Amino acid sequence: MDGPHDLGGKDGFGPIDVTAPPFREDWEARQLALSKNVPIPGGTIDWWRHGIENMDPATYMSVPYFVKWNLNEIAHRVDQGMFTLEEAVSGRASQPAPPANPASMDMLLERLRANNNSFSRPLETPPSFAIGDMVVTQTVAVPGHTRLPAYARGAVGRIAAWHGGHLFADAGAEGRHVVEHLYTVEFAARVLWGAEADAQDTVCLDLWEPYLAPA
Amino acid sequence: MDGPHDLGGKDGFGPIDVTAPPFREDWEARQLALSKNVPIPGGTIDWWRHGIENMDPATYMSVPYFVKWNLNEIAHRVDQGMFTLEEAVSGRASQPAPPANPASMDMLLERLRANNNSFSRPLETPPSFAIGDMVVTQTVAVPGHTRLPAYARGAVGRIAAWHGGHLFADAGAEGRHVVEHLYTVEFAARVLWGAEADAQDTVCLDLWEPYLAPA
Amino acid sequence: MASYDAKKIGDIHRHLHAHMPSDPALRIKALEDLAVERGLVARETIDTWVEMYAERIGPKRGAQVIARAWVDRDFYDRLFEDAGQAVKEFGFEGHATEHLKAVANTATTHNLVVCTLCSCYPFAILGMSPLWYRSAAYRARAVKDPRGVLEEFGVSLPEGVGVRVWDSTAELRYLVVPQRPDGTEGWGEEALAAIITRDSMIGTQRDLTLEAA
Amino acid sequence: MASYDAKKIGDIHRHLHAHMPSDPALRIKALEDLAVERGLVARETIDTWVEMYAERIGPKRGAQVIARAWVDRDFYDRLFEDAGQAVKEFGFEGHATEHLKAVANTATTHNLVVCTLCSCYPFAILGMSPLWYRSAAYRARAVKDPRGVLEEFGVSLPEGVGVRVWDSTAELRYLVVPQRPDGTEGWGEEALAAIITRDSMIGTQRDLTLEAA
Repeated sequence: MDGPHDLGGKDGFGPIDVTAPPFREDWEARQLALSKNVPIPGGTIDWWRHGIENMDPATYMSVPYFVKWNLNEIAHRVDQGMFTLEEAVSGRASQPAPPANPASMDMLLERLRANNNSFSRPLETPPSFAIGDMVVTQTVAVPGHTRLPAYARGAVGRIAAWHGGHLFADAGAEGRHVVEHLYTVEFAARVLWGAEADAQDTVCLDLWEPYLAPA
Repeated sequence: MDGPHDLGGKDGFGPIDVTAPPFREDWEARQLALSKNVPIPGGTIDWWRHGIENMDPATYMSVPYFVKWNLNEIAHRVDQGMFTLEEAVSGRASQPAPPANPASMDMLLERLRANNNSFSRPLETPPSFAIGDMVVTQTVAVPGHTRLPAYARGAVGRIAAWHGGHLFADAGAEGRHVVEHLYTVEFAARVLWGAEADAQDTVCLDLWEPYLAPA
Repeated sequence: MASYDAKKIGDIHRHLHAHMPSDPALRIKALEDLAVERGLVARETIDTWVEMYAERIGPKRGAQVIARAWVDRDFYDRLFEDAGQAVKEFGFEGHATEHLKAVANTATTHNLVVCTLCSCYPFAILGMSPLWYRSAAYRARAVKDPRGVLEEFGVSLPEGVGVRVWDSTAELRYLVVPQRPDGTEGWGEEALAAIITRDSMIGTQRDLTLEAA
Repeated sequence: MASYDAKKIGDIHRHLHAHMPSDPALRIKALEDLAVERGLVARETIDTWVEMYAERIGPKRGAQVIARAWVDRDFYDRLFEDAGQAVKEFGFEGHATEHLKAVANTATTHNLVVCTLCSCYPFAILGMSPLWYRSAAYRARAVKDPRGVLEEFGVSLPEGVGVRVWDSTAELRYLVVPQRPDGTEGWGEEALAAIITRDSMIGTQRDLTLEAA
């Protein structure tokens, strides 16, 4: 989808606040902690991302980062029937449950370590491209979730690395388990941005095989 | 520029409020009246548009339409040195002037009629394309103002009409007076949006010759 | 002198948005007060202009033009030859009509008008655009999903009808000429004009009814 | 069960944003209160996690890894062979490190990391990302105008240095390995780790100084 999240190369944003810290407000760190510690029964990482992508674009552009997380964590739990809309809006449980047991620092450190999920999967079919091959990316946006940014559509680049089979994001956002070859593709900046770009510069993206065709 | 204004084909906006009237609030109509009746000494229509395009994208996406006009009318008058930033923010003149004379309804109706500006200009050089020719549009965004939307970049279409020489928007936004041939170019919807689109549908855009190359 | 400096105008925009009162009504009032105090416009002129747009300028103008084209074949030809000139026969020329182009719906084509890059509209002939025409949703969707948009307006196209979307990217402006409905044979211009709606001239309505708009 | 229905999740988002209190702090509190009342998490767990991110997880982890690579050639090779495995030697694996890839700055290449589509970041090795990394401005500009971005961070590249921007579009995450500065010959891992900054591991800093970060 051509959503508001697809920001690469978009203009008009002005200067970067280069001194900004990770957190400015207590609620930001608490939202991160909630996201990592309130269980969510189902879904995939890309379906989670697709939830954020489907926020109203005006909301996406104007609310703080961790408010997007907050809205999305709630939205997914409502989608799964875990919370009702009324509970979410009021912050009050319709049926309270016995309190959860607190986790210790050691347990949380262990939980963090266990969070290193692998997205690599075996794949029988050989890769269609070899390192050094020139490829061209899809020209048209797909209707759903995709990880090919708009700025890299219809562009010719070079296969810089091959990572074997990885779970395919586009399918993951639909709850389907599909494995595709993943590559790093390097694009000359001038191919993407025209003559304004520096001839020495390149942009590397990690792209699945269905995004690519021989150039 | 790839600004927030370039909305064609972007996803995630949800349903349209099909019953919305022209104005909901008094201040909307008053802003329209201010835009049309407070003189602005210089500039071009495309420099005016480029001002709106250079609003912060979050502001562009979240404020009402006539607030964008309001900000832009003020911004351009500040840019020209007609208002100071302090005057604009406070709404108070640092040096009041004698009041303007009210205009009658007849004068305003006459003013509206006189507002039918022509953008057509003579052009010695013959057009490069004839009706029926296939053309391909520029693939890369230009840094400044342009009227080739992102969704129609790098697309093949057919010349459907030729309108002679018109003032070129991209140059107008830089205060330059340049005349270029203007065409209506018709694109099959499937060329722009892929197989999801209806094979019968087309999209027509009015595009200047510098946007186009032979297909 | 205009600076034609994109960075400068962007910085001014950022400053204004950060420092002006957040209530839109107060923002517009600030500009009006300043312009009046500076003697650039009289408050009565603003009142009169608002009255003009409410009472004198509006889609009834476009409807009159189309009604005449339905009954007068010569005018029909002039309208499709150069609509910007044709509307001058009514004195309706003005803001954004000089390069007006009429596009006709037929049994196999439906026309839909949008401006994806801003909100261009033939103001002097149709009045102020409806809010939805200026909405991000309409601007984004009309070019990519015209059939979905039309459905939200209650329009389902018969089989065999293609949509032609007009994105107003230059200074041409578009006026959709809807099909004259059956049952209006012999009607005069005034009666015909009364059934022509604003939405039908933008293309978000296809079939006119015999009741006054 | 997740619905995997984009329209449904968009409608829920719209409802929530329209009906929840506008103050961000109250929004986060509403989720926390609800989760606690429902017995899904203990409030103390949230407190402890916040403490963990403040004190235990952060760029000092990445700095330790890079310092070792500077002094231990075998570890250097393992890091560039598979950084996700290499960080396990420190017990630093976790959120978004399994497919970690180290990329080295050289005399002719400068690396810069971004995620244009969301804000992917190797959290367990660098801690929470700085706000600017998640900002629309950085995400938009890093790929198109990396030299302009670097200038705002005070970095001007010497002639002959090309920028390689890494847009984190899949589950690989990138760790920039800065150049070891002159004057650190013979330093131990701890002293070296102390001068390696977070920004140098993202690529918005190029030259390290001999003072502690």
